[in-house]
Amino acid sequence: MQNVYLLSVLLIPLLTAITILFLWGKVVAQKIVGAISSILYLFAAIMLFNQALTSGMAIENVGNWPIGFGIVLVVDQLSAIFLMLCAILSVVAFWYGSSFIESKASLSIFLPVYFFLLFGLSGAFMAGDIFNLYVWFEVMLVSSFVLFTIGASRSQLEASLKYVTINVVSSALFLIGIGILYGLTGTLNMAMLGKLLPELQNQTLATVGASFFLISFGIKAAIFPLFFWLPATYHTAPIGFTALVVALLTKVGIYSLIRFFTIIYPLQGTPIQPILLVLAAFTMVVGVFGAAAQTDFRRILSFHIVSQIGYMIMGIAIYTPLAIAGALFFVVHNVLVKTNLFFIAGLVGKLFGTYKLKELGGIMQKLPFVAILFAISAFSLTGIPPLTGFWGKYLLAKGGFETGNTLITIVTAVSLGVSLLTLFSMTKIWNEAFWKPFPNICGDLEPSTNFRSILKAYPGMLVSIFVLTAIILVISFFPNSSIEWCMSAAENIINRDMYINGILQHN
Amino acid sequence: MEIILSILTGLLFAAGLFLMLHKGMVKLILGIMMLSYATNLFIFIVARITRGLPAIIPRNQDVLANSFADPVSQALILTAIVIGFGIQAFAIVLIKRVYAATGTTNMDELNKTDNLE
Amino acid sequence: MLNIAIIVSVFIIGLCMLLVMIRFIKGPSLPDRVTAFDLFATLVIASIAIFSLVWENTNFLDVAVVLSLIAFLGAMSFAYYILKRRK
Amino acid sequence: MRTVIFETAIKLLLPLFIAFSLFLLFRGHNSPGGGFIGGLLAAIGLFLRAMVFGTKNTIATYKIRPIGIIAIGLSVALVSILIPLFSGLPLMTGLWFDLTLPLIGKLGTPLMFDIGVYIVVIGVVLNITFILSNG
Amino acid sequence: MLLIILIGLIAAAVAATIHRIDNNRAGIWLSILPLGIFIWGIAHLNSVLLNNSIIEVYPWVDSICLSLTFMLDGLSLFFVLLVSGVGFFIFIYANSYLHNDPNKGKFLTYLSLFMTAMLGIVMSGNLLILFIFWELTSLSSYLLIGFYSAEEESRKSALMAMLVTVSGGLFMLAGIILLGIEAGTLELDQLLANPTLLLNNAKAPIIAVLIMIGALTKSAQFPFHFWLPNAMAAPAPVSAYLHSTTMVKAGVFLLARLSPVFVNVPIWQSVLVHIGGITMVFGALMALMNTDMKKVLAYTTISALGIMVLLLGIGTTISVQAAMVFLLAHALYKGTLFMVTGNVDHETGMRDLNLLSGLGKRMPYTFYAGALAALSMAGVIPFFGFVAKEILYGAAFDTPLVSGIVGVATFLTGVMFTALAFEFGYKIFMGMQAETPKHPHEAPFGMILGPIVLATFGLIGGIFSEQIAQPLLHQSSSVILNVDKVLQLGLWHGFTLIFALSLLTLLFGYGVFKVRQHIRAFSTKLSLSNLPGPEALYFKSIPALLQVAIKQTMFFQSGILRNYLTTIVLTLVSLIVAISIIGGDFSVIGLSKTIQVKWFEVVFIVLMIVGVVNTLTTTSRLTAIVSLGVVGYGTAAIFLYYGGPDVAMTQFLIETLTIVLFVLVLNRLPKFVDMDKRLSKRIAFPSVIFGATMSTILLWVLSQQMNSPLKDYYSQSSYLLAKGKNVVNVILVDFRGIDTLGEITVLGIAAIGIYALLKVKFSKS
Repeated sequence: MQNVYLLSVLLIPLLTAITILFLWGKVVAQKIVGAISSILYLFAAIMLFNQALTSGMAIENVGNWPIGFGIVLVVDQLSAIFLMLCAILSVVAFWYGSSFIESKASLSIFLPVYFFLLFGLSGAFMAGDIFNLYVWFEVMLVSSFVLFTIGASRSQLEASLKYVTINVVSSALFLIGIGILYGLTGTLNMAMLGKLLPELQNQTLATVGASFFLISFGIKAAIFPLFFWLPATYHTAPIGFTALVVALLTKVGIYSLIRFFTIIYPLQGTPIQPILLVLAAFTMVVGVFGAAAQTDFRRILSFHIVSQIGYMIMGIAIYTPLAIAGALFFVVHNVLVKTNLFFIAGLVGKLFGTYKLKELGGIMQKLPFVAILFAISAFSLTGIPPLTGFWGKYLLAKGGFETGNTLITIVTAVSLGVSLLTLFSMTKIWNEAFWKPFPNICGDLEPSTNFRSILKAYPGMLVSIFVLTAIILVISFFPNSSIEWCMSAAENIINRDMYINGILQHN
Repeated sequence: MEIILSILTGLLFAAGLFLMLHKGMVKLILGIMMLSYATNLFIFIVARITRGLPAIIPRNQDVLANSFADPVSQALILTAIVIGFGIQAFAIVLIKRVYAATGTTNMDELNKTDNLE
Repeated sequence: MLNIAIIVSVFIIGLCMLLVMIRFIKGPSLPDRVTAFDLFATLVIASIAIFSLVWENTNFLDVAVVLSLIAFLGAMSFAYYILKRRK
Repeated sequence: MRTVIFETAIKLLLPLFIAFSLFLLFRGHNSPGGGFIGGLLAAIGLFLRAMVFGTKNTIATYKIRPIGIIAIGLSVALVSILIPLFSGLPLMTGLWFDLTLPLIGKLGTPLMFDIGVYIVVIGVVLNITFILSNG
Repeated sequence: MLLIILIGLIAAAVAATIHRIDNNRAGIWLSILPLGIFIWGIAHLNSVLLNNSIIEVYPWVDSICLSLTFMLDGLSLFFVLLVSGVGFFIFIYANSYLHNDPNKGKFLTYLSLFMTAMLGIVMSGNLLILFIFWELTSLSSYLLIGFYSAEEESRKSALMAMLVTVSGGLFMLAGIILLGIEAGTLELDQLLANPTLLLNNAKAPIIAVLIMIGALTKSAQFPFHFWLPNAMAAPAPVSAYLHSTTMVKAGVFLLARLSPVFVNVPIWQSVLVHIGGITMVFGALMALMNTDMKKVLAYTTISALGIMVLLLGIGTTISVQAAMVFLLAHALYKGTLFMVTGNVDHETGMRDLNLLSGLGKRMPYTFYAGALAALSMAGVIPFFGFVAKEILYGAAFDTPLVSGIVGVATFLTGVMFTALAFEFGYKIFMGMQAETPKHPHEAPFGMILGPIVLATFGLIGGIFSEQIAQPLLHQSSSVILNVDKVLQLGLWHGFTLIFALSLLTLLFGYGVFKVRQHIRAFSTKLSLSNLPGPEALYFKSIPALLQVAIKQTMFFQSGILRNYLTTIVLTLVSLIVAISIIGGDFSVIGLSKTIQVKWFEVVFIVLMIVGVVNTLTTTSRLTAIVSLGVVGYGTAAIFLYYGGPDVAMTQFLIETLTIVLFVLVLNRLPKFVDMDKRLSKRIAFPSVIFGATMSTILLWVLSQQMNSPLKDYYSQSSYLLAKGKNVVNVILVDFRGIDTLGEITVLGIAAIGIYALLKVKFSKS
């Protein structure tokens, strides 16, 4: 039972989901079970994180077959960071969601599917086998399909149909990629693939195989020009349902890209590297322009995700330890900050009944604490120092400039320029929703709310926003250990032998 | 035979995409299904094929003899088929709901969530 | 003797398939195509049976059994549909 | 679709479907079949009955609650993979009893896992088809 | 020094609370903070004057070798005293200025935040730390300019200021990062101690330019100047504090701070001299054209900042010293004038130079302060402004490079300054009292304290310049350059050419003052202010940017699934083609063991193709589904023939089930949307390309060698170890059982989802 934490992280969500299914119809009991197990999950994840940091890797050889013939679940430092993030998010998203959702019917769907989603996420972050990763992806995706359609409003349904279709295509490409890799090497284990693929005679064919993964993961991660599903979908469903999806789905894509293009198919020096760099630049620019064009609180935020993804892709594509560490830190930063912004957007929408900037206003006057919370996250997103975004930006820029490569330098410069546009579009929200006086367009009066009444009506929502803001502030002002973890994870992942030998020589 | 099967697979891919690019929602689902056949066939063929030799150990033996179909790809396909079924079923029900909510089965009319205001 | 029987039956099944194909392409109405489809399923069952003989592998017979158990379901659901539509 | 032919046929066919599905489930480890195929077959049998006798009737007769069946199936599968942990082995290690039963074959955790799959598949297919044919 | 920053941050945090507790005196309570800092600065004066810089290091982000370093040397201390000294009066001033404003608490928060950030800039000992505070000043300035957020103009100006300064900041960040990489350190003491670090470095000019852009945007230098006049939308204390005395001087500070590092980079000097010179003249001219008091002051500030940049660029001993002296003089009189303007605006409700006059009787104290400050601005003996002007002229005419032009330009600027000084000190206060929206009377005590003290200091500082200002200014300029001459300040240096110039300046200034209306009319005729400039560019580029954004978004985010899918597929295909061409290895080992074609199978495949074609072409949905069923059965048959009974069985079952589901759903859907021939043609292309690519790749992979360790292992151990003879099933439930667990979970979730879609009636919320 040496991997008790790893197994807990994997199985607690499943167990919870099943328990909640058994308690079908008893919403209060379901909520209690969910609350307890999300805390347990967080605890297990913290312990697992600690274990991964101290002893390097936690490996569970499922089925006790020789390595490579069964399926291994691996938690290295990279996985540990993502799992930790996932755990923190899962707790706050659970509080937020169960406080946000008022209808009993919706809750009874939300709760089990939420934990199934968590199950898929945990699995995806610890899969040591490429097909296993596919399966976890599907668990995650189907859960997200369900979460996006709860409530079944017109726009939700419209968007989900596109979302489902594009994800089906992405999964198909993923499968084809797996097929090609299997057809070339005869194995599915990531470590073994990592060993065999670079030794393959026909490297062009290996690269072609890798390009399927690039596209498939690229769709998940919403990189240019594959991002369409994201801005079409994220703003449709109430954020209470989809917080976890919105926060982590694209990051699973990023995680897979990092995993695939370091361990299995090292990116350095391949033709994919420059392509990815260019795509990263386009992703940043197109995403931020998209955000600038929008006039809806949540849509601006959705488009921003695309833009921020570009930074992470850039980090991966630069492929130095510092840049990958920057990408990792950026993931951490972005997940926390973006989720918090969506949470605040959800709160604003709940209070004002609209997300359109035109119809919003005066929040600074009415609810200054919301404004402060928003400002912290928004300025962090735009990279105003010393908030988290700045550290990510700094690491990436330093990593980029250090290489001295012309293309990388240009892309890095673009990334700095994009942060100005990010600022521009965030101030758009700030100007319109917070500074501008309440417009009274619809004729109804300004909602009369204050801190206390909100706390009474939606305690979970407020608490989760406060907790996330606190975490953001802590990371902002004491970034040392987080940066250190990201650096160490990046070093480990770039030195592929460590991972590969660690698994292949596991007893 | 491999060449014929490869071309068939390519045809299925093309047909699947062709259907998905159409306007109708039903065709979209048909395309998704076609695409999943194509993907499954692709994996099946890419793991090299042998005729009529299932990966089942004969009654009187303990291990499989020299030539047999690749069981790994079959297991993968099985999993993929089942997962695909779940998603297809969901998608089929989804178009029903979309039609109930929007009154159209034309995909091109579903662009409200993307449009700028 | 068996060999000849097999060759003959394979030939007949192949011929049937071509005929089914023609009916399937021509249609013209839906029930025609449904019937053709049903027949196609039956032919698949038959061909599976033949091939399990050819390869002397009983495992294939199971498939034939399963298929025969469910093959009519498709036709039945179409019938269900046509019935409902008439209402 | 309540016709005499169907009613009589389904009364005969349903036990056949269930029996054959169980047969496929238990011998799946050695011949084509297994939990998934068995489950599908059993579910199709029940669905046929529902088509003929109506969904409500079938639910009432067999006291089926599809989501509950899914939960049961998942928990059976989960328990089967957790068992080896108690003997200090990794998750999902196959543990076998020594005795071999007629028709069923060897008993072990993989079989139990397959039974879990079987139950889940029945639950899922029934859930989908019942809901759809109902409304 | 960390303590000061922390206290400042805490003060910012509690400012709103203080305001809630004692809303009349919140600003006065908070003014204790700058006062304390000022005293702290004075306490350190002695040790700093003895050339001891104080350095504090606190570990912070060790992983990127960044520590919180603070440094207090002559330059820092000079700025600390300036920031805290002026800050003290500003807090008191703001307290009265925003007397009844319910948002005063917020204002004080921002102001404290700004002051802390400004102190951070001048005290940081690490460039990255400096940058952090730098951006904080931009941020707090944004909040302060937009303080009257209900007005659109405020919001727009705030955004403009923020965008300009932050974009400059980004260049600077790039420069700092590059500097860190090239020099190996960002610690200021190390950088300053080794001025040769960047000698002969090819990247040094780039770094210098990047950092300069940051400094020049902050200091509102041409062509980045336009945000400053617009920033006058802010309340008067903000203009007095941020936009004349402190924040805009952060750029000058940075240039001064880094002068030793870049002094050997040729581009540094020339850019600074040119930009500074242009800004100087341009700002003064623009000031003369305007009549809004705040705008005029803003332009003179721009001009003054240009002078400082110019002086730093010239880089001789005397010019650097002049820069520091002028900086102090400017801070004293300009802060005062801004507050005076604030008073006038506050009490009369207007601030047009043309319309205001005769306020002196009604507002005697304000008049006193304004007059004193104006005298200093005009450079009348014995004010500190005179001292500054003397040394400024000295430096300008002593310039080795382009000496004539610089001298003349400086002189002209001085003339215009003098003319404007007459307007501020004389015109608005003397003569007939003009009609004003509000009935003017003297401002409250809090609002006259600051101007009076600062203006008086301008007089005292002039008389006793040698005793008061000289030591610190000398020390601060000697940090910038190794000064070979001790700074000598004094009123009387004899009747020199410079003194004559000063007198001439006064004379000409009065002349310009007299003819100012003609000049303004002339410029209006020429419509000089409507000339296309950087400001117009900004105002054009923002909508243009939005237009591009909207066009681009409409292009990419069309909402049509077809476009999305086509893009994805074409991206994939072109990626593959590109990779193959770059990779260039098309080696094919050969389809060695191809299976022979059997006619029977061909019949099946032909049937499948018929099914495919029928699916594509039919207009009936049911026919399409039946045809698809044929294809599905055919696929299953292929699985079966090539040894996959389990897969085949599953495919048969699933296929049938899917058809049933489809049929169940279908009776609720309308017929196919009509086939569109043109559409079909258009979508055929990507489909065919996609299919062809897939076929090619499949064949390509098949042409390679493959040996599967998995297959071998499973066949060996399936029965012996896993006790099952059906290898596929053993893989599913044992070898790779976790996959199956995930798979049944997917099914379960899908079932719940379908249940949710069809059964659950959601309440509208």
